[in-house]
Amino acid sequence: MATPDKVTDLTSAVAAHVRDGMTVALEGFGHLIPFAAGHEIIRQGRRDLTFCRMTPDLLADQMIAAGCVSKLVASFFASGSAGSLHEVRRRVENADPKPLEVEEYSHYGMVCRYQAGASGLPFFPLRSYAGSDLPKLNPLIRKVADPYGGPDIYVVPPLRPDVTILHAQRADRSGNVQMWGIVGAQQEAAYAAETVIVTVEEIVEEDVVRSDPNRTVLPSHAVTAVVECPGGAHPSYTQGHYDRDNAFYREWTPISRDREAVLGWLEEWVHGVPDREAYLDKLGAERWAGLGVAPRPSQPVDFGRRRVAAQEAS
Amino acid sequence: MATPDKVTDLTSAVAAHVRDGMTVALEGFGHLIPFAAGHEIIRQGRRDLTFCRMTPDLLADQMIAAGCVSKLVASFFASGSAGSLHEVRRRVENADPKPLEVEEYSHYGMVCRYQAGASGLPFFPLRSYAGSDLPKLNPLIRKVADPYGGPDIYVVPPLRPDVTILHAQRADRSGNVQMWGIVGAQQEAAYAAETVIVTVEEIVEEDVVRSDPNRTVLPSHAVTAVVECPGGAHPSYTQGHYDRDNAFYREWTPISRDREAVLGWLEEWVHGVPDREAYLDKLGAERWAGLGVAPRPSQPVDFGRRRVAAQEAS
Amino acid sequence: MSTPLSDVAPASTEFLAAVAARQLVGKHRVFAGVGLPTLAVDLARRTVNPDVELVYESGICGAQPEGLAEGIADSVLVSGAAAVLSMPALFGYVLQRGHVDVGFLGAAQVDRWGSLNTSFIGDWDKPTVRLPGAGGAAEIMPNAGECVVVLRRHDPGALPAELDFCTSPSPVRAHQEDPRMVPPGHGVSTVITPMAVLRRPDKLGELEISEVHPGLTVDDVRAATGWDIPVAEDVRETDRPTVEEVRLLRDEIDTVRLYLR
Amino acid sequence: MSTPLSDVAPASTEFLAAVAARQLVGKHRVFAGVGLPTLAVDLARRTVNPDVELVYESGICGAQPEGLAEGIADSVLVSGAAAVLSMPALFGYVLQRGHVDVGFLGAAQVDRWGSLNTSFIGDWDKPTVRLPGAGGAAEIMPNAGECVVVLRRHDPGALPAELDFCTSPSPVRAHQEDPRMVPPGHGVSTVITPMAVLRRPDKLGELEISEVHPGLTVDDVRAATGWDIPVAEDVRETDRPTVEEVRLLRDEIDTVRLYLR
Repeated sequence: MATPDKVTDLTSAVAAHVRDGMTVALEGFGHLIPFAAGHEIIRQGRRDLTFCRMTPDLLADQMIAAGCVSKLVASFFASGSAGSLHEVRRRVENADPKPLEVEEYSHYGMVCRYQAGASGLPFFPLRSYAGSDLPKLNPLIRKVADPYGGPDIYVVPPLRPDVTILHAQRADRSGNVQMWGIVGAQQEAAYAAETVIVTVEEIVEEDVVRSDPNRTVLPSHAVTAVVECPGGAHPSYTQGHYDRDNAFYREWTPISRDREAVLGWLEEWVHGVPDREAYLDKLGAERWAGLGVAPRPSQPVDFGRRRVAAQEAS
Repeated sequence: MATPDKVTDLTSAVAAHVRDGMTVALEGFGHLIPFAAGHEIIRQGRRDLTFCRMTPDLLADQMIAAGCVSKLVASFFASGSAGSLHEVRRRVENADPKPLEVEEYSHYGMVCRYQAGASGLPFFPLRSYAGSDLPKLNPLIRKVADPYGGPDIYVVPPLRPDVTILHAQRADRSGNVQMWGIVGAQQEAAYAAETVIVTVEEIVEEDVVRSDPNRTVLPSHAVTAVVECPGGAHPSYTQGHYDRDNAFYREWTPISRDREAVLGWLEEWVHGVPDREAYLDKLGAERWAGLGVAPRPSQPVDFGRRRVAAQEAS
Repeated sequence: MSTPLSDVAPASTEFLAAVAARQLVGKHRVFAGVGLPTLAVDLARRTVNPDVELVYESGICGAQPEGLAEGIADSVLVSGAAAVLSMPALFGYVLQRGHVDVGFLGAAQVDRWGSLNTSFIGDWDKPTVRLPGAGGAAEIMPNAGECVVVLRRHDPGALPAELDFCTSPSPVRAHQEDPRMVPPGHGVSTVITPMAVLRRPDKLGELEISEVHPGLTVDDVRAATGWDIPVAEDVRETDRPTVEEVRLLRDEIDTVRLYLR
Repeated sequence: MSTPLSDVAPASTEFLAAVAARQLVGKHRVFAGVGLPTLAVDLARRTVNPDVELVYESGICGAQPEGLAEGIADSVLVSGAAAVLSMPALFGYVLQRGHVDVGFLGAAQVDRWGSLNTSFIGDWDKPTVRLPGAGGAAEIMPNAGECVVVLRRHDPGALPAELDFCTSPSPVRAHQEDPRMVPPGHGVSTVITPMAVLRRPDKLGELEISEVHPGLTVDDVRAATGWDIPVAEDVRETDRPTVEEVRLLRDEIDTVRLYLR
């Protein structure tokens, strides 16, 4: 059966689908953060993006410092393992070098926004925020009456990114995407979007994916473009492929404190390299090897095959 | 690490957790239907149950005919692959031998009810029912106003079974349950319940489950009791273990048409056997072998292991 | 190229399945039910649309069954599928979010607006016949791009002036309840019966007779319909199945005549 | 049996972690954050509660890490875990449905009712310090059975009469907004500081001084608190960590002194 081939390269995917002024979600909760795609957006000089990410991470620091982002929609404003995002803080505390609009939720608020967006719902209810100042800070957090007589409940509006970008372990050429380890709200963030770009560690044959259909987080109908991009999540990690570069995260804090240092870093590590392959080369084989993991394979399960069909095929 | 052992036998599990008058969900959408558990409920003579199941299937025919059920909460009133459920029809059309209360939704309405129950929400919105007679038939289907200015939207109330019973491929002794193939709304139906009983094809070692944590549909905290019960889904099927007994489903239709025949069948196949093992013996090795499937294993994925930890362990 | 045509009866399963299969030209994703839709979808994949993605309410996407499925939850649809999603994801993210182009539905009754009754014949409280109910049809109708209904009967009972119960409403009924609640989908676009193909070109409009099966007249169809059904300007005779389509249905798709009658 | 006690300073990470670990006696499931909670939970599993199930907002349930986790999304928590759930399932089904007994939280400010500020110091519009924000704390507070807060400071800035911003509200504040919206959880039950252990025995009540760390007096604690904090009837000196607890923290749990300061 012929299937549409969605494989492209990252430069083409970003050029084709990410335009100035768009609402763009780059998701991955501490795991599978699509750094390579974020760097390509910086490299292509996108402007005025509304950047959506539950935990902005230092990827937000980088994209904001690079001037790509005019608004941040998020639920946590620090780097994953502690440490401030100083570019974000400079913008918010001192409008330095210029202001940054922020739309703020809690984690589950963001998850619910993605769920509403993914489901075509006008809102999503959650049992948070009663007594909180968050609804005063963000008037998009509202209340509805319970038609069954219970107390009012807070709701959040759908988040519908123009583009959602994710990283995953593998996909087939038609765009069936499989991931494992922490999967966060990626399925929701993708279904919420108009366009979905997925970078993967490897493009695999269709029969690999089809040997385990429950592992598919995004069927091909939810995916616009697939890019093979090994190491695309560094300095975050890809379960089973390479570990988080914790040293990198620690090194970022002093860089982040000094805007000039951030710009210098971007010049060297983003603009100074054409793509992720060159970035990894520059990082060096030794450092990369240090992030390697020992194998820990899942035990296979049996999906079975109708015996008549199996006999006919043999 | 010591973990609580939740393994018991089916007789004990039903005796301990299923009581007259309870609301009981037995879920599994065409796959993994917990027939063995349903038969044990019949055997123990439970009465006045509110029986919740999206697709009642012939399991509903059997449990209603056996006198266990006073109310049916469902979204489809026929056997999976066509064919009426005549015991249900006799009750509804002619109150024969007595009436059956029915509370009716669509499939997604039931899914949303389980989602609301599983999430502790007072209602769940869905984009169905505008213009339908279903809200007139079932006044629990209501509308709420969209606080963002869109049109009203229909909502359904949470479904919170006293007990949810599921069948799955495997679990460890502490009750981490893994299933694959069609998983339906089982995660939601379980989390919605106060008590969860899971019958499984096999109890496995903890390290089997922990080799693939993404396969776990129910963590142990959501499970009250685990029962090893091979063949527990017959005449429905268990992906990778045995196929659906389609002949049985076809044979049921003429039985279903005749209430005496149904009662005779229950006498022979439910009351006449002490447990599922005896039921399978009675079914016979030949028929059982005919439901076997050829192997089709999933390709393993790698979860990786921190190298320092791996080295320390070796 | 002259393609040999079959002379199977217009009321036969083969005829209906072949007509149904042709509705899938150019469609990406089809929400398929059990029975005739199973045959139609399988035939479409072997003829007019090899790329069509099969989506089932059981959560299966991109099925590539090695055998004929007996039901939408058949293991043969799971083995080798591209994805198996949870039902919240399937109904919420795939269907309600608008990823399904065509839904195949059956019904006991269809009215002029393409509203469906799959719940009751007679009184709701004490029905003559308790039908299967909504299932997923109440979701497919508002959310699929369009719906194709296949009926096994064409008479005023199956196509009445008034439904005994409206399970899955046309956008017309949604509009009557609240104009702002009109769903994204077109509702029923096509009804295939043993006599004719009815189409509803306008999302808020009525069904009209679009094709009449060989050997029948427009008047035959109108007489068998429970309301005064309009006739399309370009009404024509329904194309017969080809000999090859019938062969595929009989010799490759449904060799055990599970759905062929 | 006399257990040798350690003389680590009450303001030390070791002291705080050991006190925090003891809050987990008899608890089934703990929602653990990064930093001090990581140490406390690990220590509890090796001492008072080997069966405690670790749940992380990243979706991990029943983690059995082979090494020290740097963050709640560390791969070491995933490998060998009992389950990894999606975040909708984790926040919706596990947390909001009430399966978490204890949530460990940090905060920049805690008020008398146990409401937390993790958002802003100073004005909301132009803050002196932009703090990390809500994260999952706004969900943990209403939905966990109870919350334990560990503070690195004890002064009127960290324990003020008025929060600069209420990120994660006490049930008391929910009650003020609408008595019917009071959440199922108790809210903050315990605040562990470098000076004392404060407890809030009543779901709608105030914090009180329950334990005072060795070498300090109740008056020291009151003077360092931003409001006139009551003293529990049975106030006592905080139990010191044992030598063994400190050894476990230093030599087995955090050998690289990632969180120990």
